[in-house]
Amino acid sequence: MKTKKYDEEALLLENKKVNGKYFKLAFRSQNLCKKIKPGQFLHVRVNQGQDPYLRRPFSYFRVSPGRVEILYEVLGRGTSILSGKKKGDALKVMGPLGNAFTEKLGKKKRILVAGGVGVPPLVFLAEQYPTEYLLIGTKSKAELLPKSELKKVRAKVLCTTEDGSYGTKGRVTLLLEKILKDQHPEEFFIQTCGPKPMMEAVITLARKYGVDGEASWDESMACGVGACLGCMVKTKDGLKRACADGPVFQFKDLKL
Amino acid sequence: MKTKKYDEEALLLENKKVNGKYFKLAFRSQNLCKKIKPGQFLHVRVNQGQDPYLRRPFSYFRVSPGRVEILYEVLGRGTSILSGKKKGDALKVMGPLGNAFTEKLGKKKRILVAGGVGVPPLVFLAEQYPTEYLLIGTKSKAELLPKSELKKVRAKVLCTTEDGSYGTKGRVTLLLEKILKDQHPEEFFIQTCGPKPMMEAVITLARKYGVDGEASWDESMACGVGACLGCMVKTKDGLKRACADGPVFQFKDLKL
Amino acid sequence: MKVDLTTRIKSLTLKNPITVASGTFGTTDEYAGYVDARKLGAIITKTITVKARAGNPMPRICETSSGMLNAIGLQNKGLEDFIEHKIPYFKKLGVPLIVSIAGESAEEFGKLAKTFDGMKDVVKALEVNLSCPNVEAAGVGGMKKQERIADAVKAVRGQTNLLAFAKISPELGDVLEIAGKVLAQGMDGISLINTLRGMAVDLRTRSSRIAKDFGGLSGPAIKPVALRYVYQVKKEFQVPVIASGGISNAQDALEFLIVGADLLAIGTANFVEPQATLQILKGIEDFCKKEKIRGLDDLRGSYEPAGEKGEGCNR
Amino acid sequence: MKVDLTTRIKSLTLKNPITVASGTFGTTDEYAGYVDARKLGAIITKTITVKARAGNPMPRICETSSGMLNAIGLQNKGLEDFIEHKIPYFKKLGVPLIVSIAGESAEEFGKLAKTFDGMKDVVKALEVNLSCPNVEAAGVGGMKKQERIADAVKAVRGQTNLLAFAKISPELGDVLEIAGKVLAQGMDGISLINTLRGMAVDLRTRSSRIAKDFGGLSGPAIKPVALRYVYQVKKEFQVPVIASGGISNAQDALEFLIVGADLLAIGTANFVEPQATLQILKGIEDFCKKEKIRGLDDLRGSYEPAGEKGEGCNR
Ligand SMILES: Cc1cc2nc3c(=O)[nH]c(=O)nc-3n(C[C@H](O)[C@H](O)[C@H](O)COP(=O)(O)OP(=O)(O)OC[C@H]3O[C@@H](n4cnc5c(N)ncnc54)[C@H](O)[C@@H]3O)c2cc1C
Ligand SMILES: Cc1cc2nc3c(=O)[nH]c(=O)nc-3n(C[C@H](O)[C@H](O)[C@H](O)COP(=O)(O)OP(=O)(O)OC[C@H]3O[C@@H](n4cnc5c(N)ncnc54)[C@H](O)[C@@H]3O)c2cc1C
Ligand SMILES: Cc1cc2nc3c(=O)[nH]c(=O)nc-3n(C[C@H](O)[C@H](O)[C@H](O)COP(=O)(O)O)c2cc1C
Ligand SMILES: Cc1cc2nc3c(=O)[nH]c(=O)nc-3n(C[C@H](O)[C@H](O)[C@H](O)COP(=O)(O)O)c2cc1C
Ligand code: FES
Ligand code: FES
Repeated sequence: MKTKKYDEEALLLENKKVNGKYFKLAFRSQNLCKKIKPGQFLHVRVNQGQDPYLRRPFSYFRVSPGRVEILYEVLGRGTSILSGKKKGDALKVMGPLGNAFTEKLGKKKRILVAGGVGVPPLVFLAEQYPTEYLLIGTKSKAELLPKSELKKVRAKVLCTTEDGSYGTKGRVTLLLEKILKDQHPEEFFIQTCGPKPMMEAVITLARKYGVDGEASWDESMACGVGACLGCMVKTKDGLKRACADGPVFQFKDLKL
Repeated sequence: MKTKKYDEEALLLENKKVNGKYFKLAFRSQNLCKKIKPGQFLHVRVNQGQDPYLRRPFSYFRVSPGRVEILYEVLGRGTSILSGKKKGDALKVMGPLGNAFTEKLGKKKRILVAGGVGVPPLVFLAEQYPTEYLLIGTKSKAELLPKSELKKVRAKVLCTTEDGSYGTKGRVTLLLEKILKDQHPEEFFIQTCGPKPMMEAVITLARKYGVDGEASWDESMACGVGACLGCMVKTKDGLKRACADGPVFQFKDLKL
Repeated sequence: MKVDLTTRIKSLTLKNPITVASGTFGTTDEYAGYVDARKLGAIITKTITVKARAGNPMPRICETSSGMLNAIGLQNKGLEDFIEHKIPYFKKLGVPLIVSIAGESAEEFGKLAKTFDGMKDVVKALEVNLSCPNVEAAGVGGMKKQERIADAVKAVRGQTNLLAFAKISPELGDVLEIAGKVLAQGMDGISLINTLRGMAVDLRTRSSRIAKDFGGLSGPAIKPVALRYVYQVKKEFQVPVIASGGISNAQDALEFLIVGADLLAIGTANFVEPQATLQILKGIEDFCKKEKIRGLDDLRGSYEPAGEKGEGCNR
Repeated sequence: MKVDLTTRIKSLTLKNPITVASGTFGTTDEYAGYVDARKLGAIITKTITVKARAGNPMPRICETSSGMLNAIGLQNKGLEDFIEHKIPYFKKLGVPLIVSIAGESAEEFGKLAKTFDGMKDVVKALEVNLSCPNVEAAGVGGMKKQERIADAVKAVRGQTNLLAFAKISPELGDVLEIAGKVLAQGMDGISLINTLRGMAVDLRTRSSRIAKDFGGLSGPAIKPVALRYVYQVKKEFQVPVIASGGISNAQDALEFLIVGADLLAIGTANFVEPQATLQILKGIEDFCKKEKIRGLDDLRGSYEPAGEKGEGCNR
């Protein structure tokens, strides 16, 4: 028996810029906040009418009874239209969709490696479950989450920016490799979400150091429910649907 | 030398419901308010993006320095989207477009016959120029303009509603025929705008009583400037473009 | 007032005209969380091929104005898996099933037809997908295409008396000509219009936004074209027609009914509104009530032709 | 950095690739209040016929998803009026003029060509509109159509050495086949894709929303289809191509350039944004600056084909 699904006209509670690139959107829903696990996502109709035509997928960022938050970067047409929505507007949202990150890691220590639009689900995870490290890589200071959005995170938060405008200069994988090199890799479990090149680099490192982990493999989506076969991911047991079989896949299952 | 044309991103100043069916929309513009004659219209992009795709034509309802008003009925997709726009939104508006109603009628007395979406330009005309009668026909009380919107009109305002919920029950042409019958038709000049069946009835009466007049012949429009040939009107000198050669045509020129 | 939505297609009687377009409703229960599929008049499956197909590389889809391009590549697990894992689900569900089939050869078309002929308790009709590798393989030119279409259709007809619809798209050639031929070869009806071939370019990479140069354009963008072909085919041949092409709301659905469509296959709209099918069904019912239309057959095909006014050219 | 937008089409050199699609920019100065037409690379006229045409009855247009249907019916005042009243305007304007012509017979095509051959000071090229009464008259079937196309094209070529583009639409038949033929018969280039035939129904009247059953679908809705045909024709024949079909912004325009379009004809977009042409021109320039592209020829045709990945079928 599948978990119950909803498609609601949700009331927008807030939609505000949190930094140079990101908006935080909150809407009211009695249903879409129930039994949510970090890594699951929502499929949002960013506009009424037919422009844009398809929905856009966004990870759960935070939930509280009756309230759901997403955090999104304005990347193109859909997200820029979404950023124009105001408190009181109605938004069609379906979910909860997809699988989730592993929550209990037993003895293993959690390292989260986040980049770009992959930050929200991992922050959500770090707020809910004991986490050793949250590594965040962004292009520049502009994409960095404000401290206020990270204060609930109980973990060592380390940042890299490609231009060095904040934290360590360079790729987030620098930090990851340092940690894996200096400590006992086998004690860690990596969970990552972000641009594909970043995740690929993370997985390469994980394999190099013999660390297990999982990645939220985001693909552009049409249906979001496993019906269109538009979001396939190559795994060792063949093609899987990012929206329905994923978005979270084990490193060892992913065929890169 | 044509009058200067503008296509502006205008700031919406207000957009409020004035009765069961109509909204009054005001926007700011330093240019679109200049040298405007009643009967001219604006071509409005009711939404950013491509839904709906084409602009929608609306008559000038009122102008004051820096401010333009239109009055519109929510009839379909475009106008319902327009009715959702809020103060502060930007709206692409082009104009002024089309010809205008004859303003100076010499010795003749002005009778205005308005119906449905034809009311705004005639109220505009009645506010600017001496008018004997303003006859307004609507389906019911719900479509009737509130008194507040008519108080600047210096004319005898008579209303009919098809369901009798206000004023005389029946068609507006009842009132017109009564006036023409009881008085000296040759002293009058009729100016009309509204649903085609109404204007056809008006013209038939005018011919019966030998009265001159003109009608604002609205057709669905694409370009609004005379380029697409989508809005043609049959006249005795062949097809004319409602948007560029009209919308106002002399009764005697119209071929019905 | 009760509206009778019953839709009769030759031997087949459906409780309403709403179905789902092949490949847009998953393989079994993907939409179960949103739609009670038992309320549908029928279900059309994703196209089934004899052997499993991995389909095309990623990316396979991209959005366009009022529509999308897709190059899925008929990914499916093949005939055996379908019979073993999907048929039982649909048998249990109890909704009339229309199986979409495609072969890489006439023989395969025949084999698929023969197989489903033996499952008449579940399978009520076949949709013969002629926009498929066999017919559309690169370099298959006009004449050859026509031949392969004929062979496929004959192969199917030779193996089953199941109600069979040929699914054709304008990309195959002259729609009326092809429809005429496949009907002459024993097809019971036509399914229109599949997708139009389109393209979208990524300015950054200067290559296609999907992994193939072309994809199938679907969604509201193609609706006027679909409506026109459905009308033309219906007018020319008066045979059962399954309509698909941008049907996204009750207004669209009613337009297709008015020009004569028998079944309305909702496709891409499912991706945008998971409950599109049932919303459209309700919209049709509401319209009929408002207009005092007791049965769909009073509406279907009630189109008033424009007649030969004007000077011919439509541009 | 200065971007060189110069566009060369055989003997013809234009200052940029932006032009207007026939029938969408008026007959002379309709857009003068919004656009300085002298900034355009060229102007394509509304289609001119020998005799004046009243066109189709009203209504002639209706809106559809991301587009519109039109059935104008080639309304125009005829050849004489054009020469007397329009040519002088364009002569004064000084923008390279491409005259769109359509005949009701091969003879008329010839006459039109001959006439404009004598006006090379103003008229720089012809666009031979093959989607016209002569070719599309009701009941003109496949073969016959091909014949008439051939006759029209030959008649034009026989009367002038002006640069001549055949304007063809998928509605005429197999685009690549037709393009091949008209090029063999001496056309210098191809203009694509005109409109797709579509339909829209008014639920109230149960008849077409325009006065004809069908209209030509234009606008962003058809852009993916147009882009694909422009790419295919360019790839197959490497001849000059005038592209039209939903070009509404710089992104669209750049996509068409990347697949090889020589001229970009802005059509329906003018109705929505009267300054669309110049906005697009600026957008192209800005893109080239950002991407350090010195001349358009470095961008034009730079498309990276997807190659034969995957399993063929595009559905
Ligand atoms: C399961 C899942 C969860 C997601 N969670 C979030 C989130 O929490 N916050 C957030 O900001 N974004 C998230 N995304 C990405 C988000 O869906 C896209 O950024 C969005 O759809 C872009 O839409 P657009 O119209 O603005 O951009 P488009 O015009 O569609 O594309 C603009 C740019 O965004 C890129 N893009 C499009 N789709 C994706 C995608 N699926 N993943 C990455 N890049 C994409 C395009 O390649 C293009 O470069 C998620 C995506 C998936 C699949
Ligand atoms: C010169 C001119 C001036 C106008 N001035 C006004 C005005 O001041 N206030 C106002 O409310 N409306 C006015 N209209 C009508 C207005 O343009 C239409 O009501 C509007 O375009 C409908 O758009 P829609 O998308 O809401 O409806 P659509 O979905 O486009 O159509 C809904 C209904 O409205 C009808 N309709 C569409 N276009 C017109 C039209 N041009 N005239 C009458 N009915 C139409 C359709 O036939 C349909 O029945 C004017 C029209 C013209 C041509
Ligand atoms: C993602 C996707 C997958 C499709 N797969 C198939 C298929 O397997 N077989 C088929 O005959 N048609 C397939 N189609 C075409 C649809 O069945 C339908 O005919 C077409 O999309 C037009 O309808 P629409 O505009 O409502 O989507 C597919 C369409 C889409 C968008
Ligand atoms: C109102 C209208 C009138 C048109 N008239 C003509 C015409 O006279 N001759 C012609 O060859 N094409 C004509 N066309 C087609 C356009 O030139 C263009 O090829 C087509 O609209 C596709 O481009 P678009 O989507 O940018 O509009 C017309 C199109 C429209 C919308
Ligand atoms: S988005 Fe449709 S299957 Fe994943
Ligand atoms: S609306 Fe285009 S000519 Fe009038």
